[in-house]
Amino acid sequence: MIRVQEEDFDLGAELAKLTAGNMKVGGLAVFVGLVRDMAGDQAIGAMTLEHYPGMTEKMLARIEAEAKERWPLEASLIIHRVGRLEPGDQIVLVAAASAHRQAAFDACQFLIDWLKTKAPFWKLEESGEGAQWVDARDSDTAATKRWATPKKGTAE
Amino acid sequence: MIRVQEEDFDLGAELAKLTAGNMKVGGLAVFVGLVRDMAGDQAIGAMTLEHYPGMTEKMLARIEAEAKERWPLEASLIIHRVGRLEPGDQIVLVAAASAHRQAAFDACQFLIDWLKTKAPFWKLEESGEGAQWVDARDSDTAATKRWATPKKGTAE
Amino acid sequence: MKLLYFAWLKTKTGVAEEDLTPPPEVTTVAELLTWLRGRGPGHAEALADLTALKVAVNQEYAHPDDPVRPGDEIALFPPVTGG
Amino acid sequence: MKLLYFAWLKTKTGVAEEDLTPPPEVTTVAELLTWLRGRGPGHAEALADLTALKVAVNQEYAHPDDPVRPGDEIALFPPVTGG
Repeated sequence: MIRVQEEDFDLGAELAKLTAGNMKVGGLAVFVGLVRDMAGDQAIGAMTLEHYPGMTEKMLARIEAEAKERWPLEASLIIHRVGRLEPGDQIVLVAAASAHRQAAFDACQFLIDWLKTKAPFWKLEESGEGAQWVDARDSDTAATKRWATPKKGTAE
Repeated sequence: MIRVQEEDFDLGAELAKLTAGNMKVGGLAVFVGLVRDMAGDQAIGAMTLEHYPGMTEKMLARIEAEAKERWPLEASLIIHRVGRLEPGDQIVLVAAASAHRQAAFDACQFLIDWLKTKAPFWKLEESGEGAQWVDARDSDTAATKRWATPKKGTAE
Repeated sequence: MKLLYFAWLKTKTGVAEEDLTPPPEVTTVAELLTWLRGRGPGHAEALADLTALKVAVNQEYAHPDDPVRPGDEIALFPPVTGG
Repeated sequence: MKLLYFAWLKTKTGVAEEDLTPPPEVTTVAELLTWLRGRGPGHAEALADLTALKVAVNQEYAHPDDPVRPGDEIALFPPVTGG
Protein backbone atom coordinates (compact mmCIF):
# COMPACT_ATOMS: atom_id res chain seq x y z
CA MET A 1 0.00 0.00 0.00
CA ILE A 2 1.17 3.54 -0.70
CA ARG A 3 0.09 6.88 0.72
CA VAL A 4 1.13 10.51 0.19
CA GLN A 5 -0.20 12.83 2.87
CA GLU A 6 0.34 16.05 4.80
CA GLU A 7 -0.74 14.56 8.15
CA ASP A 8 1.59 12.68 10.44
CA PHE A 9 1.18 8.90 10.72
CA ASP A 10 0.93 6.64 13.78
CA LEU A 11 3.92 4.33 13.32
CA GLY A 12 2.74 1.67 15.78
CA ALA A 13 -0.78 1.56 14.38
CA GLU A 14 0.44 1.37 10.78
CA LEU A 15 2.81 -1.52 11.54
CA ALA A 16 0.21 -3.38 13.59
CA LYS A 17 -2.30 -3.14 10.72
CA LEU A 18 0.31 -4.34 8.24
CA THR A 19 0.86 -7.76 9.80
CA ALA A 20 -2.41 -8.21 11.72
CA GLY A 21 -3.90 -11.66 11.22
CA ASN A 22 -1.17 -12.81 8.85
CA MET A 23 0.53 -15.79 10.49
CA LYS A 24 2.87 -16.24 7.53
CA VAL A 25 4.94 -13.18 8.48
CA GLY A 26 8.17 -14.18 10.21
CA GLY A 27 9.97 -10.86 9.78
CA LEU A 28 9.02 -7.22 9.44
CA ALA A 29 11.67 -4.69 8.39
CA VAL A 30 10.93 -0.99 8.74
CA PHE A 31 12.63 2.27 7.92
CA VAL A 32 11.47 5.66 9.20
CA GLY A 33 13.03 8.88 7.92
CA LEU A 34 12.95 11.85 10.29
CA VAL A 35 13.73 15.56 9.94
CA ARG A 36 17.08 16.43 11.53
CA ASP A 37 17.88 19.84 12.97
CA MET A 38 21.19 19.92 11.09
CA ALA A 39 22.12 19.55 7.43
CA GLY A 40 25.88 19.30 7.17
CA ASP A 41 27.03 22.03 9.60
CA GLN A 42 23.97 24.23 9.11
CA ALA A 43 21.09 24.42 11.60
CA ILE A 44 17.70 23.70 10.01
CA GLY A 45 14.53 25.28 11.34
CA ALA A 46 12.05 23.45 9.15
CA MET A 47 11.62 22.05 5.66
CA THR A 48 8.92 21.92 3.03
CA LEU A 49 8.43 18.85 0.89
CA GLU A 50 7.14 19.55 -2.60
CA HIS A 51 6.08 16.75 -4.93
CA TYR A 52 4.53 16.06 -8.34
CA PRO A 53 0.98 14.91 -7.61
CA GLY A 54 0.01 12.08 -9.91
CA MET A 55 3.52 11.04 -10.87
CA THR A 56 4.46 10.58 -7.20
CA GLU A 57 1.74 8.00 -6.62
CA LYS A 58 2.52 6.32 -9.94
CA MET A 59 6.21 5.95 -9.09
CA LEU A 60 5.59 4.78 -5.50
CA ALA A 61 3.12 2.17 -6.74
CA ARG A 62 5.65 0.99 -9.31
CA ILE A 63 8.47 0.80 -6.76
CA GLU A 64 6.25 -1.26 -4.46
CA ALA A 65 5.19 -3.54 -7.34
CA GLU A 66 8.84 -4.06 -8.28
CA ALA A 67 9.70 -5.05 -4.69
CA LYS A 68 6.83 -7.55 -4.65
CA GLU A 69 8.13 -9.04 -7.87
CA ARG A 70 11.65 -9.40 -6.52
CA TRP A 71 10.89 -10.75 -3.03
CA PRO A 72 8.14 -12.99 -1.60
CA LEU A 73 6.45 -10.29 0.47
CA GLU A 74 3.40 -10.83 2.65
CA ALA A 75 2.82 -7.08 3.02
CA SER A 76 4.44 -3.76 2.23
CA LEU A 77 3.79 -0.11 2.96
CA ILE A 78 5.11 3.25 1.82
CA ILE A 79 3.88 6.46 3.46
CA HIS A 80 5.49 9.75 2.43
CA ARG A 81 4.55 13.11 3.86
CA VAL A 82 4.50 16.41 1.98
CA GLY A 83 4.21 20.04 3.08
CA ARG A 84 5.94 21.75 5.97
CA LEU A 85 7.83 19.60 8.50
CA GLU A 86 9.90 20.46 11.55
CA PRO A 87 12.93 18.76 13.15
CA GLY A 88 11.90 15.51 14.80
CA ASP A 89 8.93 15.04 12.45
CA GLN A 90 8.46 11.78 10.57
CA ILE A 91 8.96 12.17 6.78
CA VAL A 92 8.66 8.69 5.38
CA LEU A 93 7.83 5.15 6.41
CA VAL A 94 8.68 2.08 4.38
CA ALA A 95 8.00 -1.43 5.62
CA ALA A 96 8.22 -4.94 4.19
CA ALA A 97 6.97 -8.17 5.77
CA SER A 98 7.98 -11.63 4.64
CA ALA A 99 8.25 -15.20 5.91
CA HIS A 100 12.01 -14.72 6.25
CA ARG A 101 14.05 -11.85 7.58
CA GLN A 102 16.52 -11.39 4.74
CA ALA A 103 13.73 -10.87 2.19
CA ALA A 104 12.09 -8.34 4.52
CA PHE A 105 15.36 -6.46 5.04
CA ASP A 106 16.36 -6.43 1.39
CA ALA A 107 12.91 -5.34 0.20
CA CYS A 108 12.78 -2.56 2.81
CA GLN A 109 16.18 -1.24 1.79
CA PHE A 110 15.25 -1.49 -1.89
CA LEU A 111 12.02 0.47 -1.30
CA ILE A 112 13.76 3.40 0.37
CA ASP A 113 16.74 3.38 -2.03
CA TRP A 114 14.50 3.52 -5.10
CA LEU A 115 12.13 6.01 -3.49
CA LYS A 116 15.08 8.33 -2.82
CA THR A 117 16.16 8.44 -6.46
CA LYS A 118 12.91 7.89 -8.41
CA ALA A 119 9.95 9.38 -6.53
CA PRO A 120 9.42 13.07 -7.41
CA PHE A 121 9.81 14.77 -4.03
CA TRP A 122 11.99 17.83 -3.36
CA LYS A 123 13.10 19.26 -0.03
CA LEU A 124 13.31 22.99 0.63
CA GLU A 125 15.25 23.61 3.85
CA GLU A 126 14.87 26.74 5.95
CA SER A 127 17.98 27.94 7.76
CA GLY A 128 19.17 31.25 9.17
CA GLU A 129 20.30 32.14 5.65
CA GLY A 130 16.90 31.63 4.07
CA ALA A 131 15.34 28.74 2.18
CA GLN A 132 17.40 26.46 0.00
CA TRP A 133 16.56 23.48 -2.23
CA VAL A 134 18.42 20.38 -1.11
CA ASP A 135 20.87 18.91 -3.63
CA ALA A 136 20.54 15.27 -4.59
CA ARG A 137 23.24 13.10 -3.03
CA ASP A 138 25.54 10.93 -5.08
CA SER A 139 25.37 8.33 -2.31
CA ASP A 140 21.65 7.89 -2.98
CA THR A 141 22.27 7.19 -6.63
CA ALA A 142 25.02 4.76 -5.66
CA ALA A 143 22.67 3.05 -3.19
CA THR A 144 20.12 2.53 -5.95
CA LYS A 145 22.70 1.09 -8.34
CA ARG A 146 23.24 -1.95 -6.13
CA TRP A 147 19.76 -3.12 -7.13
CA ALA A 148 21.07 -3.49 -10.70
CA THR A 149 19.44 -2.46 -13.95
CA PRO A 150 16.09 -0.78 -13.45
CA LYS A 151 13.37 -1.80 -15.85
CA LYS A 152 12.03 0.44 -18.59
CA GLY A 153 9.75 3.08 -17.20
CA THR A 154 11.29 3.19 -13.74
CA ALA A 155 14.61 4.50 -15.05
CA GLU A 156 15.52 7.95 -13.83
CA MET B 1 19.04 -0.63 25.68
CA ILE B 2 18.34 -4.34 26.03
CA ARG B 3 15.44 -6.22 27.60
CA VAL B 4 14.52 -9.89 28.02
CA GLN B 5 10.92 -10.39 29.06
CA GLU B 6 7.91 -12.69 28.97
CA GLU B 7 5.40 -9.89 28.32
CA ASP B 8 4.60 -8.57 24.88
CA PHE B 9 5.92 -5.13 23.92
CA ASP B 10 4.16 -2.12 22.39
CA LEU B 11 6.09 -1.61 19.14
CA GLY B 12 4.86 1.93 18.49
CA ALA B 13 5.53 3.09 22.04
CA GLU B 14 9.02 1.55 22.12
CA LEU B 15 10.03 3.19 18.83
CA ALA B 16 8.55 6.55 19.81
CA LYS B 17 10.55 6.50 23.07
CA LEU B 18 13.72 5.57 21.20
CA THR B 19 13.90 8.73 19.08
CA ALA B 20 11.82 11.14 21.19
CA GLY B 21 13.50 14.53 21.52
CA ASN B 22 16.60 13.55 19.54
CA MET B 23 16.73 15.84 16.51
CA LYS B 24 19.94 14.23 15.29
CA VAL B 25 18.14 11.08 14.15
CA GLY B 26 17.61 11.07 10.40
CA GLY B 27 16.87 7.37 10.01
CA LEU B 28 15.44 4.61 12.17
CA ALA B 29 15.74 1.00 11.02
CA VAL B 30 13.70 -1.67 12.76
CA PHE B 31 13.30 -5.42 12.60
CA VAL B 32 10.50 -7.35 14.29
CA GLY B 33 10.50 -11.15 14.38
CA LEU B 34 7.09 -12.84 14.61
CA VAL B 35 5.92 -16.39 15.25
CA ARG B 36 4.73 -18.05 12.04
CA ASP B 37 2.11 -20.79 11.95
CA MET B 38 4.28 -22.91 9.67
CA ALA B 39 7.85 -24.21 9.95
CA GLY B 40 8.82 -25.71 6.62
CA ASP B 41 5.69 -27.70 5.68
CA GLN B 42 4.63 -28.35 9.26
CA ALA B 43 1.86 -26.46 11.05
CA ILE B 44 3.00 -24.92 14.34
CA GLY B 45 0.59 -24.45 17.23
CA ALA B 46 2.89 -22.54 19.55
CA MET B 47 6.50 -22.34 20.65
CA THR B 48 8.42 -21.92 23.87
CA LEU B 49 11.56 -19.83 24.02
CA GLU B 50 14.11 -20.99 26.56
CA HIS B 51 17.20 -18.96 27.37
CA TYR B 52 20.24 -18.80 29.66
CA PRO B 53 19.48 -16.06 32.18
CA GLY B 54 22.56 -14.02 32.87
CA MET B 55 24.48 -14.99 29.76
CA THR B 56 21.61 -13.80 27.56
CA GLU B 57 21.73 -10.27 28.94
CA LYS B 58 25.52 -10.27 28.81
CA MET B 59 25.56 -11.28 25.14
CA LEU B 60 22.81 -8.85 24.11
CA ALA B 61 24.61 -5.98 25.87
CA ARG B 62 27.83 -6.93 24.11
CA ILE B 63 26.17 -7.16 20.70
CA GLU B 64 24.65 -3.72 21.24
CA ALA B 65 28.00 -2.29 22.38
CA GLU B 66 29.68 -3.75 19.30
CA ALA B 67 27.10 -2.10 17.02
CA LYS B 68 27.64 1.25 18.73
CA GLU B 69 31.36 0.89 18.19
CA ARG B 70 30.94 0.11 14.49
CA TRP B 71 28.32 2.71 13.56
CA PRO B 72 27.55 6.24 14.78
CA LEU B 73 24.24 5.39 16.46
CA GLU B 74 22.02 7.87 18.25
CA ALA B 75 19.97 5.09 19.87
CA SER B 76 19.51 1.34 19.78
CA LEU B 77 17.17 -1.20 21.30
CA ILE B 78 16.94 -4.98 21.61
CA ILE B 79 13.88 -6.61 23.18
CA HIS B 80 13.63 -10.41 23.16
CA ARG B 81 10.75 -12.36 24.60
CA VAL B 82 10.97 -15.73 26.34
CA GLY B 83 8.36 -18.27 27.41
CA ARG B 84 5.36 -19.53 25.47
CA LEU B 85 4.41 -17.70 22.25
CA GLU B 86 1.69 -18.31 19.68
CA PRO B 87 1.55 -17.68 15.91
CA GLY B 88 1.34 -13.97 15.22
CA ASP B 89 3.10 -13.06 18.49
CA GLN B 90 6.10 -10.75 18.47
CA ILE B 91 9.35 -12.52 19.43
CA VAL B 92 12.05 -9.92 19.03
CA LEU B 93 12.54 -6.24 18.27
CA VAL B 94 15.82 -4.70 17.21
CA ALA B 95 16.12 -1.05 16.24
CA ALA B 96 18.95 1.34 15.39
CA ALA B 97 18.73 5.10 14.91
CA SER B 98 21.41 7.21 13.26
CA ALA B 99 21.87 10.50 11.43
CA HIS B 100 22.02 8.58 8.14
CA ARG B 101 19.97 5.73 6.83
CA GLN B 102 22.72 3.34 5.76
CA ALA B 103 24.25 3.29 9.25
CA ALA B 104 20.82 2.63 10.75
CA PHE B 105 20.11 -0.20 8.28
CA ASP B 106 23.52 -1.85 8.64
CA ALA B 107 23.48 -1.65 12.43
CA CYS B 108 19.95 -3.08 12.58
CA GLN B 109 20.86 -6.00 10.34
CA PHE B 110 24.06 -6.57 12.34
CA LEU B 111 22.12 -6.63 15.63
CA ILE B 112 19.67 -9.29 14.48
CA ASP B 113 22.31 -11.36 12.63
CA TRP B 114 24.56 -11.50 15.69
CA LEU B 115 21.65 -12.06 18.05
CA LYS B 116 20.55 -15.06 15.97
CA THR B 117 23.93 -16.80 16.27
CA LYS B 118 25.32 -15.56 19.60
CA ALA B 119 22.49 -14.94 22.07
CA PRO B 120 21.58 -18.10 24.03
CA PHE B 121 17.92 -18.60 23.11
CA TRP B 122 16.37 -21.88 21.96
CA LYS B 123 13.00 -22.48 20.33
CA LEU B 124 10.83 -25.49 21.13
CA GLU B 125 8.06 -25.81 18.54
CA GLU B 126 4.77 -27.58 19.18
CA SER B 127 3.21 -29.34 16.21
CA GLY B 128 0.71 -32.19 15.77
CA GLU B 129 3.61 -34.57 16.25
CA GLY B 130 4.68 -33.18 19.60
CA ALA B 131 7.32 -30.69 20.67
CA GLN B 132 10.60 -30.37 18.84
CA TRP B 133 13.71 -28.24 19.37
CA VAL B 134 14.39 -26.08 16.33
CA ASP B 135 17.68 -26.71 14.54
CA ALA B 136 20.05 -23.82 13.96
CA ARG B 137 20.08 -22.69 10.35
CA ASP B 138 23.26 -22.51 8.30
CA SER B 139 21.91 -19.34 6.67
CA ASP B 140 22.03 -17.60 10.05
CA THR B 141 25.68 -18.48 10.51
CA ALA B 142 26.36 -17.30 6.96
CA ALA B 143 24.52 -14.04 7.64
CA THR B 144 26.73 -13.41 10.65
CA LYS B 145 29.92 -14.10 8.71
CA ARG B 146 29.37 -11.05 6.51
CA TRP B 147 30.18 -8.90 9.55
CA ALA B 148 33.70 -10.33 9.47
CA THR B 149 35.85 -11.49 12.37
CA PRO B 150 34.07 -11.32 15.69
CA LYS B 151 36.18 -10.09 18.58
CA LYS B 152 37.35 -12.30 21.41
CA GLY B 153 34.56 -13.10 23.82
CA THR B 154 31.74 -12.76 21.34
CA ALA B 155 32.92 -15.69 19.22
CA GLU B 156 30.55 -18.61 19.12
CA MET C 1 1.26 21.00 -24.44
CA LYS C 2 1.30 21.41 -20.65
CA LEU C 3 4.63 22.34 -19.06
CA LEU C 4 5.21 21.83 -15.29
CA TYR C 5 8.20 23.17 -13.33
CA PHE C 6 9.18 21.96 -9.85
CA ALA C 7 11.57 23.02 -7.06
CA TRP C 8 14.22 25.52 -8.21
CA LEU C 9 13.10 25.25 -11.84
CA LYS C 10 9.84 26.81 -10.77
CA THR C 11 11.69 29.58 -8.91
CA LYS C 12 13.97 30.36 -11.86
CA THR C 13 11.34 30.27 -14.60
CA GLY C 14 8.92 32.11 -12.32
CA VAL C 15 6.11 29.81 -13.37
CA ALA C 16 4.73 26.52 -11.99
CA GLU C 17 2.70 25.58 -15.04
CA GLU C 18 2.16 26.93 -18.56
CA ASP C 19 0.25 25.85 -21.65
CA LEU C 20 2.42 26.19 -24.73
CA THR C 21 2.23 25.31 -28.42
CA PRO C 22 5.76 24.76 -29.70
CA PRO C 23 6.33 24.93 -33.49
CA PRO C 24 5.78 21.63 -35.35
CA GLU C 25 9.53 21.01 -35.81
CA VAL C 26 9.82 20.45 -32.02
CA THR C 27 9.32 16.68 -31.84
CA THR C 28 11.71 15.49 -29.09
CA VAL C 29 12.51 16.30 -25.47
CA ALA C 30 15.88 17.77 -26.51
CA GLU C 31 14.27 20.00 -29.14
CA LEU C 32 11.65 21.12 -26.66
CA LEU C 33 14.30 22.11 -24.10
CA THR C 34 16.22 24.11 -26.74
CA TRP C 35 13.03 25.90 -27.76
CA LEU C 36 12.07 26.59 -24.10
CA ARG C 37 15.45 28.21 -23.41
CA GLY C 38 14.50 30.88 -25.97
CA ARG C 39 11.41 31.92 -24.04
CA GLY C 40 13.32 34.36 -21.83
CA PRO C 41 16.22 34.78 -19.41
CA GLY C 42 14.47 32.89 -16.56
CA HIS C 43 13.86 29.86 -18.75
CA ALA C 44 17.36 30.13 -20.22
CA GLU C 45 18.93 30.09 -16.76
CA ALA C 46 16.68 27.33 -15.40
CA LEU C 47 17.40 25.08 -18.37
CA ALA C 48 21.09 25.96 -18.80
CA ASP C 49 22.52 22.82 -17.20
CA LEU C 50 20.82 19.81 -18.74
CA THR C 51 22.80 17.39 -16.57
CA ALA C 52 21.02 18.79 -13.49
CA LEU C 53 17.62 18.34 -15.08
CA LYS C 54 15.09 15.50 -15.12
CA VAL C 55 12.26 15.37 -17.63
CA ALA C 56 9.01 13.43 -17.37
CA VAL C 57 6.65 13.03 -20.32
CA ASN C 58 3.15 12.11 -19.21
CA GLN C 59 4.54 11.26 -15.74
CA GLU C 60 7.21 8.88 -17.05
CA TYR C 61 10.93 9.66 -16.94
CA ALA C 62 12.10 10.54 -20.45
CA HIS C 63 15.38 10.69 -22.38
CA PRO C 64 16.49 13.58 -24.68
CA ASP C 65 15.49 11.73 -27.85
CA ASP C 66 12.07 10.61 -26.60
CA PRO C 67 9.16 12.12 -28.57
CA VAL C 68 6.93 14.95 -27.36
CA ARG C 69 3.50 15.53 -28.86
CA PRO C 70 0.73 18.15 -28.61
CA GLY C 71 -1.39 17.37 -25.57
CA ASP C 72 1.53 15.85 -23.62
CA GLU C 73 2.19 16.78 -19.98
CA ILE C 74 5.90 17.62 -19.74
CA ALA C 75 7.45 18.10 -16.30
CA LEU C 76 10.90 19.58 -15.69
CA PHE C 77 12.57 19.19 -12.31
CA PRO C 78 15.91 18.69 -10.52
CA PRO C 79 17.07 15.30 -9.25
CA VAL C 80 14.69 14.18 -6.52
CA THR C 81 15.48 14.54 -2.80
CA GLY C 82 12.63 12.88 -0.93
CA GLY C 83 12.73 10.08 1.61
CA MET D 1 31.70 -26.80 39.50
CA LYS D 2 28.18 -25.95 38.35
CA LEU D 3 26.96 -27.65 35.14
CA LEU D 4 23.97 -26.23 33.22
CA TYR D 5 22.18 -28.00 30.34
CA PHE D 6 19.81 -26.27 27.92
CA ALA D 7 17.30 -27.26 25.21
CA TRP D 8 17.70 -30.88 24.06
CA LEU D 9 20.81 -31.37 26.17
CA LYS D 10 18.61 -30.93 29.21
CA THR D 11 16.10 -33.44 27.84
CA LYS D 12 18.76 -36.06 27.06
CA THR D 13 20.76 -35.74 30.28
CA GLY D 14 17.53 -35.52 32.23
CA VAL D 15 18.95 -32.69 34.33
CA ALA D 16 18.92 -28.88 34.05
CA GLU D 17 21.66 -28.22 36.56
CA GLU D 18 24.08 -30.26 38.66
CA ASP D 19 26.96 -29.56 41.04
CA LEU D 20 29.91 -31.80 40.25
CA THR D 21 33.50 -32.16 41.34
CA PRO D 22 35.51 -33.66 38.47
CA PRO D 23 38.87 -35.27 39.32
CA PRO D 24 41.83 -32.88 39.35
CA GLU D 25 43.17 -34.13 35.99
CA VAL D 26 40.13 -32.54 34.28
CA THR D 27 41.51 -29.09 33.45
CA THR D 28 40.06 -28.22 30.01
CA VAL D 29 36.62 -28.06 28.36
CA ALA D 30 37.49 -31.09 26.22
CA GLU D 31 38.57 -33.14 29.24
CA LEU D 32 35.43 -32.14 31.09
CA LEU D 33 33.21 -33.29 28.20
CA THR D 34 34.99 -36.64 28.04
CA TRP D 35 34.56 -37.10 31.78
CA LEU D 36 30.86 -36.07 31.62
CA ARG D 37 30.14 -38.68 28.93
CA GLY D 38 31.06 -41.33 31.49
CA ARG D 39 28.35 -40.24 33.90
CA GLY D 40 25.68 -42.40 32.27
CA PRO D 41 23.86 -43.24 29.00
CA GLY D 42 21.89 -39.94 29.01
CA HIS D 43 25.02 -37.85 29.30
CA ALA D 44 26.83 -40.07 26.78
CA GLU D 45 24.06 -39.57 24.21
CA ALA D 46 23.68 -35.84 24.87
CA LEU D 47 27.39 -35.25 24.50
CA ALA D 48 28.03 -37.70 21.66
CA ASP D 49 28.24 -35.16 18.85
CA LEU D 50 30.61 -32.42 19.90
CA THR D 51 30.11 -30.50 16.63
CA ALA D 52 26.47 -29.90 17.64
CA LEU D 53 27.48 -28.57 21.03
CA LYS D 54 28.30 -25.12 22.38
CA VAL D 55 30.08 -24.60 25.68
CA ALA D 56 30.13 -21.48 27.83
CA VAL D 57 32.49 -21.10 30.78
CA ASN D 58 31.30 -18.45 33.23
CA GLN D 59 28.86 -17.21 30.57
CA GLU D 60 31.51 -16.78 27.86
CA TYR D 61 31.72 -19.00 24.79
CA ALA D 62 34.64 -21.38 25.20
CA HIS D 63 36.84 -23.58 23.00
CA PRO D 64 37.81 -27.23 23.70
CA ASP D 65 41.25 -26.31 25.05
CA ASP D 66 40.02 -23.46 27.29
CA PRO D 67 40.61 -24.13 31.02
CA VAL D 68 37.92 -25.16 33.52
CA ARG D 69 38.39 -24.66 37.26
CA PRO D 70 36.56 -25.58 40.47
CA GLY D 71 33.81 -23.01 41.05
CA ASP D 72 33.27 -22.35 37.32
CA GLU D 73 29.78 -22.23 35.84
CA ILE D 74 29.85 -24.43 32.74
CA ALA D 75 26.87 -24.40 30.36
CA LEU D 76 26.30 -26.93 27.59
CA PHE D 77 23.78 -26.21 24.86
CA PRO D 78 23.01 -26.65 21.15
CA PRO D 79 23.56 -23.86 18.59
CA VAL D 80 21.22 -21.00 19.44
CA THR D 81 17.92 -20.42 17.62
CA GLY D 82 16.46 -17.19 18.97
CA GLY D 83 15.44 -14.07 17.12
